[in-house]
Amino acid sequence: MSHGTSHLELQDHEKTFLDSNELIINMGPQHPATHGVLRVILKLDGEKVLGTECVIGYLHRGVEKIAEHRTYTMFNPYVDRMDYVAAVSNGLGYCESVEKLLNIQAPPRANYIRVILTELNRLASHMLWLGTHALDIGAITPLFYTFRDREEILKIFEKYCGARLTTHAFRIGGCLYETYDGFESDVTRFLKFVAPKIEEYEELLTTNRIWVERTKNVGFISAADCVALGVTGPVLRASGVKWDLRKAQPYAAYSEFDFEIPIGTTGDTYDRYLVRMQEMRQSLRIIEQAVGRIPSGPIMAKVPKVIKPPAGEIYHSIEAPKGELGYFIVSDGSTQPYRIRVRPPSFVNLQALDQMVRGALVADVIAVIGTLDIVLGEVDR
Amino acid sequence: MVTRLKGRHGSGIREATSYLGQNYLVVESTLIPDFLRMLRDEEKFDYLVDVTAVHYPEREKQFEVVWILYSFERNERIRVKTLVAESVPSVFSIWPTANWLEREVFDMFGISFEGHPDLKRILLPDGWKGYPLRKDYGIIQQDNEWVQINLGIESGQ
Amino acid sequence: MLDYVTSYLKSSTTPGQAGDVLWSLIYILAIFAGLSVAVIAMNWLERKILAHMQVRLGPMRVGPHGLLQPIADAIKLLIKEDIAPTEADKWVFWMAPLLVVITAFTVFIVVPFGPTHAVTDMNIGVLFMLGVSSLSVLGVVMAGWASNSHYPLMGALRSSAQMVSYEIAMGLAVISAVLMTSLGSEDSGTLSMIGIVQAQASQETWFVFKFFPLGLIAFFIFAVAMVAETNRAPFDLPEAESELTAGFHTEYSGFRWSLFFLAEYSAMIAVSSIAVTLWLGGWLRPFSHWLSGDPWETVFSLFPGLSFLVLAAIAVFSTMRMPKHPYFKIQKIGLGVFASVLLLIGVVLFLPPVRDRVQDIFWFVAKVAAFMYLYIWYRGTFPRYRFDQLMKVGWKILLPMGIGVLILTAVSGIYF
Amino acid sequence: MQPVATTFFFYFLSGLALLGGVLVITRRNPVHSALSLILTLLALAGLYLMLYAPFVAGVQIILYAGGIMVLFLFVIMLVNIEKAGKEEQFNKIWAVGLLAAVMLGGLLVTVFVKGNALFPDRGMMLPPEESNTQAIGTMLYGNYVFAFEIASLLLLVAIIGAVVMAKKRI
Repeated sequence: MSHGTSHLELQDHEKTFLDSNELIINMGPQHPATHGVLRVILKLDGEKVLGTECVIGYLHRGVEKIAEHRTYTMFNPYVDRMDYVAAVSNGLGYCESVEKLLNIQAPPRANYIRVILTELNRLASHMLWLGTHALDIGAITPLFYTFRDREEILKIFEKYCGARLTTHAFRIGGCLYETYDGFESDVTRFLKFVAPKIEEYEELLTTNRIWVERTKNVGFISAADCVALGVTGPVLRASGVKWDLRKAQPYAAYSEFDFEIPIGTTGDTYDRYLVRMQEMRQSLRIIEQAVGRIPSGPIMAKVPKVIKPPAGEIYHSIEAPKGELGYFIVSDGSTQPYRIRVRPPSFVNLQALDQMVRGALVADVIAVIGTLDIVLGEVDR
Repeated sequence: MVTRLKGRHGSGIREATSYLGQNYLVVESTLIPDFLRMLRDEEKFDYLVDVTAVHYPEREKQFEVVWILYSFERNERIRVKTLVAESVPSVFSIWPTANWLEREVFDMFGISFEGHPDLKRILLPDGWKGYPLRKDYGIIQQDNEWVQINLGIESGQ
Repeated sequence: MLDYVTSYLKSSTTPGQAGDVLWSLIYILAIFAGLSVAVIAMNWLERKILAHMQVRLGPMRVGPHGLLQPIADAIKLLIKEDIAPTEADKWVFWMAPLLVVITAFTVFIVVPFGPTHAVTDMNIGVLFMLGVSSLSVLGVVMAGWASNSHYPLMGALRSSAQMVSYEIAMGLAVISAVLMTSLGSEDSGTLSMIGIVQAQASQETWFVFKFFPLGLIAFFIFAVAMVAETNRAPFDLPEAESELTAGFHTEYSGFRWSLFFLAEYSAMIAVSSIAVTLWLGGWLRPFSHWLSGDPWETVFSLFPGLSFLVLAAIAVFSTMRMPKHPYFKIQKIGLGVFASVLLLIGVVLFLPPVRDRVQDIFWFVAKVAAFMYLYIWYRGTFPRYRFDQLMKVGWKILLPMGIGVLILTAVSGIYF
Repeated sequence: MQPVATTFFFYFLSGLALLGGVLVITRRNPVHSALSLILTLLALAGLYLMLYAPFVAGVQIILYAGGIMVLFLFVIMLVNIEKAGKEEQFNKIWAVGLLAAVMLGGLLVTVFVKGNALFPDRGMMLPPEESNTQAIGTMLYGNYVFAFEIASLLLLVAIIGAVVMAKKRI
């Protein structure tokens, strides 16, 4: 959070009698299109963006500090509060990291449940992204459609673990809850329900001329720039890099499923839109395969009563809906982690905003913020 | 790979081990920007995943700065660590992504990165005193003065 | 006295032309009241229709099916604190909404709801409407500038550029329709709103079908330009919510904001009236030449009453569907009363003297209502254009099309 | 149509036009000046209407009040007004301004005094109200077609000039 000088302040020699050239505009922290409390300072020439500066930290809660004062088990619910629209993914990443540190394996049944819930969560996250992104660009209707369908996912979460948003569904070593009766049929029913709905979203937007004009060739970023800026997730894939941690370094039970990594070609906003739409279909495929063959067996590995990992450190990352979500955990052999570092995808991806909108128009800034799919809870932690 | 690196940098690489299947190198802080540049250019670790730090107050050089690297080509991660007292060269010129990551480390630990273009606080307000992720910073501690001046309340707790 | 009042009913001209001050005043008041009611109804309808397009219910709490919601909103807006930014230019800030409202209402002086149902008929009617409605952009610009804030200023800049650009395409489309008025056997060209409709009556076709597809293209250009002119989706850039928070009226609140709201909706009705008058035959009923003759006249004159009966039937049906719970008793009674009011209006509209005088107004209003539905539909369907794309559509597509249509219409007028 | 209260409206509109004109040159804030100018233009439109020239009145509103003045405001809004007020005005050519004013005043007085002699009342025929627009069209494309085309050429040159000047920056 920066209250002082910004490099975007007008220099004295830039101020002229006709101050029609540069305009500094403050977008946010209270702005309908910044998805929370993001503040973007824009330097404009008319409507053209000359530069941006993101001011973040309004939602900083010191998650990493809190972690050092909680036991490994107690910290688990906190991670749900980072990317709150994809809480299940956060939980999965954390639990797997600690399991790795303890050198234990979650049982296969737990892994299947984890995959199903995480993919459902990816769907929910992408749906929320689609609705808000379309709303930012001015199409108000898709928002209500996606929220209607996201509701069905949240209902499944609620039935499974009692919570809808910050689920805290997994525990270190597996899952706490056995699937409820009818879980599989609920999920199957949902799959049947949602497949045509995704077609419906595409019908509303994919060939809509205004939508195409607003998103094609907007917010372009090349694969090389993505790598240099550490941008991951759908944004990287839309630039043509076929890289998905679920395939590259499979975790949970992902190695057992057949799915594809959709990639884009140009790396503009429209490509990112198409990639995410395809990802939603791939998620459906994964869930469909997983739900048919959930193995029987225990859902919890043998975990010591008091979790006390040996001294050492670990970095483990998963493919969250937004990109690579990593946990770097340093243990000193006590019950509390010595240091936990969360590698947040939204934070790193947001850094690319400046490069993506330079030279574009104000309206494009909104489109690009939307297409980066950031959650401020995760950016600020 | 490790032997190759050791051959070139000799004693600069203090330690090269693997724990739970993950590799890491501990190197002298004097090697820092060049060694990382070499890792990117020659060993194809082209993606800087994260920059972070760990605080060990009892040590002489109290911070351990960690760079987590990934190579798309090899599908392999490596962690490079170094011990520093309070400043370390910036890798912004190698990976632009280090910009915000280093700012966050500076914000939380007070480690200054030499050569960083715009090193200032990122998550906390500019005028804030103290570096929260240091071990000597209490969990409910805060900059009361800042809170009183800027928010007009006695305490944020 | 009574003679004086009834004398007009038999007159064949508008009160303005007859120089009849009393009736002019009555007409002005009636239009003012009718317009206010229309805006309120439009507010409710927009929410309801949009809601149903978006799989939700819309207002349901204030009154049965939210019927009283616009009234509740109006009261809320009236008693809200009226905030003016400290750095604002108070005088201009105060003038802007007034100017917008005045221009939005003034254009209705020449809107012909029927051959005699207009306050007056000017021989520059169309020009007057375009001119006065083009003044409303001044109010927008004043509002944006006077707020002394960045977002309103950008909204004002966008809207002034947008409105001036689309006015040109709009004007060209209008001229091609005006050209058509001179093509009848006994017509000479006219700019008068009533004259234009009469020309369509005497040429036995609506201008939208004239020289097919030239009339249709001109109508299409106008239909696009009028959406841009009124700052509605997908051309709502001056108030683009997700970009400029609320554009030029970001700093307005309470009553002054509601004036902008009122002006926006009456401007929508005004430009729709122009479109209806110029291309869709104004007050003429559909098929007035194919299905003419006595039985058809009677059949078509029954439509106003029938439509109200249908509305009443819907209201009755909703009343029956209300839950049986005593909690809904008041709502049920309210909806029942509403249904019976609609029924009463419907029955009154069947009385022959009323029927004859009202059917012109009915057809005009029905056509305008279709445009209003289109406005809502656009809003529910389209994303927003970006500013440069908007300009591209205006200058590179609509303007050349307008010029082409104008030339082709002139050529067709000479040779066919 | 019977004219209603002609004298009253003449003085009312003239008063408005004059008031607007005075405000244009006395306001320090350019936006206020521009708005006053719009008032003057609207009052003039009213006066045209009283002269049975409704078409000219309509065009006056569309072009001047609705079009040109909007562009004026557009430009003025982009100027930082607070700073513009403090800026030293460098083109204070009082003498020339005074001279122009005196000459214009002299002309007005001359016309007022010798009015009838200069413009003899030839029993000017007002075109019938109905065909006012047509009459203007016939005149523009008949008698005055050359002047009309010259004017449009002039505007074309102005447009090209504006484009060239604006393009320089891009």
